[in-house]
Amino acid sequence: MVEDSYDLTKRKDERSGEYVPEDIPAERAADEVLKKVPGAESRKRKDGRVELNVPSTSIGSVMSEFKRMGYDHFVALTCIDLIKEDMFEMVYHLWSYGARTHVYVKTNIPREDPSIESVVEVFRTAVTYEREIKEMFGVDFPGNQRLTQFILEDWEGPPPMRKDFDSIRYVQDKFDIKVRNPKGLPPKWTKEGGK
Amino acid sequence: MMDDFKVTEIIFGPQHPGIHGNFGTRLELRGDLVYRARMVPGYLHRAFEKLMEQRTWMQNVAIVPRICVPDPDVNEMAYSMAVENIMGLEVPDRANYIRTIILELSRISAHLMGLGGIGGAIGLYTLPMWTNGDRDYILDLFEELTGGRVYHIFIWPGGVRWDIPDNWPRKVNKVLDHIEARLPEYYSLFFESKVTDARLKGLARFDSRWAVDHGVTGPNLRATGLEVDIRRMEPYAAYEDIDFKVITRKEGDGLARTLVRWYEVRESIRIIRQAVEDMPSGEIRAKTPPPLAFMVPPGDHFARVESSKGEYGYYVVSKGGKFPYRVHVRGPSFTHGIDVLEQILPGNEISDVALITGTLDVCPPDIDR
Amino acid sequence: MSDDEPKGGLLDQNGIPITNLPKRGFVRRVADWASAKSMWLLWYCTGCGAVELPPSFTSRYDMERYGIGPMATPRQADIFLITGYLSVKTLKRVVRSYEQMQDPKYVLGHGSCTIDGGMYWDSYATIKDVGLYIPVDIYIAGCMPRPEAIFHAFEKLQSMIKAGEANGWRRYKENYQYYRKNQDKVFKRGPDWALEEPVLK
Amino acid sequence: MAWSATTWVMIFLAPLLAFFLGHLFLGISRKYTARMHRRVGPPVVQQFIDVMKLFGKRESTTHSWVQDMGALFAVIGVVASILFIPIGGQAVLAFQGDIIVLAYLLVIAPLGMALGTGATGNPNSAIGVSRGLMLMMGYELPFAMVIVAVVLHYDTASISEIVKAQEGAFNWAILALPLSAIAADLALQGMLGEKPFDQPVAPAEIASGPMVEFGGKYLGMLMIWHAMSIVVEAGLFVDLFLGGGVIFPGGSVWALIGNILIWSILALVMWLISVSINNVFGRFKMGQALNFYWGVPTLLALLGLGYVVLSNVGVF
Repeated sequence: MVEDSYDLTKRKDERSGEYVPEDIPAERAADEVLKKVPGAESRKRKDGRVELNVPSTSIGSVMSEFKRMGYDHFVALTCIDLIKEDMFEMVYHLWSYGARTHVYVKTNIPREDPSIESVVEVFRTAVTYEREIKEMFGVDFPGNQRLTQFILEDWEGPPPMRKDFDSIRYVQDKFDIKVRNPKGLPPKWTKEGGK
Repeated sequence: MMDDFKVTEIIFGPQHPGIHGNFGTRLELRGDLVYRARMVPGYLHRAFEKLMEQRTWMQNVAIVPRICVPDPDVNEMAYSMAVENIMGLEVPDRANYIRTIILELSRISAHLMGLGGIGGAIGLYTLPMWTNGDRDYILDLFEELTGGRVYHIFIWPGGVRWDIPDNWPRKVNKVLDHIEARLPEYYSLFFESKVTDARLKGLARFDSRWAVDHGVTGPNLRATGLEVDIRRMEPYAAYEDIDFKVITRKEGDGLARTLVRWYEVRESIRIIRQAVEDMPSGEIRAKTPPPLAFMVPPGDHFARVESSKGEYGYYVVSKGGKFPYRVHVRGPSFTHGIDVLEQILPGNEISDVALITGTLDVCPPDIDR
Repeated sequence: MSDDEPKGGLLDQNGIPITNLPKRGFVRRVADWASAKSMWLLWYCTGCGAVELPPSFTSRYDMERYGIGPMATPRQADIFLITGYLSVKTLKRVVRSYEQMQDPKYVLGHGSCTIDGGMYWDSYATIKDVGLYIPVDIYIAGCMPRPEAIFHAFEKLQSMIKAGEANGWRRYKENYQYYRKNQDKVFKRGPDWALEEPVLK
Repeated sequence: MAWSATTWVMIFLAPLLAFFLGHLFLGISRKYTARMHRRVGPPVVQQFIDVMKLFGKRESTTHSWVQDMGALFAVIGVVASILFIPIGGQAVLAFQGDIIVLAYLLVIAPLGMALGTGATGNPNSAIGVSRGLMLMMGYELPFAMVIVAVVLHYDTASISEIVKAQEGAFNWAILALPLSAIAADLALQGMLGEKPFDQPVAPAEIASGPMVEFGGKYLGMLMIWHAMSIVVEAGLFVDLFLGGGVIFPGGSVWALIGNILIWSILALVMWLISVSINNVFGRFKMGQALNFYWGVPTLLALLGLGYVVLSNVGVF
């Protein structure tokens, strides 16, 4: 990964102009995206928000569509390890300051050498989220220049946030501390978290 | 001109008086100017999200406030809101009012500490002495209500753990009067001095377009002129029926961010007074299953709270059962502390690095969790 | 118990012998009295307990009454406050700062996380017992000890220094191999760490 | 030339007095600052205990003998300059031109210390040293003009004679040369290294600048240097503008002790004024500090100098 350098002169002047959020409600935005993206379906959730399931290949176009319609606050990117379905579920959270609504964009990627196209070109905010998920889950994001080491240092083990990484066994052999109440949390439960 | 200076690399490391908390920066300097900055987080990483998957729903209430130290109640609130939404719990009104009071008290204490930090960064040690000294009275209020000075473990899914003692509102008003009387002194000490203008005016200025693109939220975004506040956009607790003003400034530089925080302390005092005054009576907890058998049906929800640093979000995923399946904490400093700082620091002097981090109010545990 | 286990005598909780200084002359006694009355903290907020330090420095509790104040760099500092848990990454910087400090130096462990990992007993990123890596003179109980507890620890440390019992720095130098073995198990030392083997002067 | 008895006494008394007064002033100012912070603050003798502790340290790491020299230079420089300061009207060495020598000696200590910090190789101390020298350029300009103005006004280049010339109730130099006095006080703020001009040792920016690598005995020496330089610089201002504290005429021992007492009190007042400014102001950036110093203080010093020249020529 080549580190992108920051040119001092460019940064000063290229941003100007007032920020005016348009207000397109979530349902209409979701319908417009459905028209453009084949294989996507949307669902109205219990808490009144819209949720989209899109194929992982079309994530870039979905993001730029939403940004065009005023959803330009990239809230967060979450990666959920569905170990039973052998999949990673990537959830992109978007928020529109105009429409004041939250949208979940969900997509699934396989668990073996997971990789999904980076959305840094559309949302600059995603660069740090992708960097953390690369380190914690091992998901690769081609197109993101900043996937360098983030939180862990000298870490040889597998990506620690995966469900199959048992932190209690790791603690016992690395810090040679006998876990004082092993019966407290039977390993069967800690391996997959809640069933 | 910039290239003929010798490039010195300084590790503005975790052990540095200018750094608030445990957070490192690799700076490449040309003379006194920062040419390139690389943030080195990770010193406070305790893997909360992994630990939360190994603890029951109620055990998490105890570990959750340990994430962000200056503003702990925000975590409890966001976690509880997410769980309540998945379970479909209806929080009674009185609990909502108590929650609002706690959140605003926590905001005042975090802002007072933040202002003190900015004063310390430019060498005005009188300001942190005053602000932290007055902040302690708020910690006394928390200690009397919840038993703990910093970590309260008081807001939990369904409401709050017990009712407020009778003379507590009177004490709250007494402390608020004291702080309200002290605020003009902070103003005259800090904001009316020429040195502060010289140091803060035009420091690390960005406009609202750039801020939204880089995920800036909270007081830092409001300082650029955009009137956005989660308490107004997506009201929670009792903010619907409390009238308050969303503070914004136009300039978007260090001085504007600090002023927004100073005015927000005054605004929070108004909010708390209204909440204490028309506090309804009634239940303080919704009907929830007993803590040991606390089962949450499958579902997921992203709950967000306006913390003193910005938008604080909890994305909780439950597959049913006694443990949460996945909890993702979206701390406000996750964007302020890494990408925003790395873009803003180049071009400033080394004497401004600690000050810019202070005006953005970066809280390192939000990044590492 | 391999050969580089600590030598005999009174042991602390990790089996490190607590050795008292040999007979102290008048000058050393006065120096200990002075270092008890003017203790300088290293300005390094290593963990979550550091949020109780601002109230201790500032107007309400005012640590400076005891002559205690924060100093900027390890060279100038005497006391190292391990405020709360230590992640592995922080431990590497803590050990490096500790070795840069001048003797006599004292370490205070804040909170239950320094004793046995506390609330993060099952976290892969935090160490479970500071005493294995650097010698700790006083542990303060509490999941973030309050300022009163911190001041009680300072008074206890002052009396220990005056009595000549606070010699964690001496234990570090005498049992350096023991500490070094534990440290190398947890983190790798960088090539530019100049200090090979601290010598007890 | 044979030295009189008082000179022999003053040779030993002046440095000890400076050492004692310097740490006493620091103790008082720490208590004074604490009161402004609304807190109790350390005991007044805290500064003595700090120095005792630093010299009681078992280990004092040094990177090279140049660092030792730096610390030694600092202390030697300040002890040398105390010999030229009339304390209570009585200076150890007094000759024509000693004010010029003193202006030199005041620069030796910071330069020596800069030499020492350069040897430590810590980038923070390198930046601190360059800031210290830049700041010195800032305040030396108005201060030099003030010295020239005072010398021209009393047309003598010896501080002792300047002090003698100010005897009597109402002819302190501060009344005769008010503009130069104000410029000198602004320069004093930079010489003492008090905010808004303490960029060289800014902890939040460069981790206490030059003192980064100084520990144990070496830090003790630097603290002695800092304490004694306060007495030297405040004392110099008292001698130049406040009549050198000479209230009781006559050469008796009691008069000397009385004058020394007055001189110390006046120096303490000057120090507390600069500490008061220190407590309510932040810290300028380096560029802003120089812009300030080459602005108002230099203008005031120029006006003071102009007034003196014109009054000599006879216009006033």
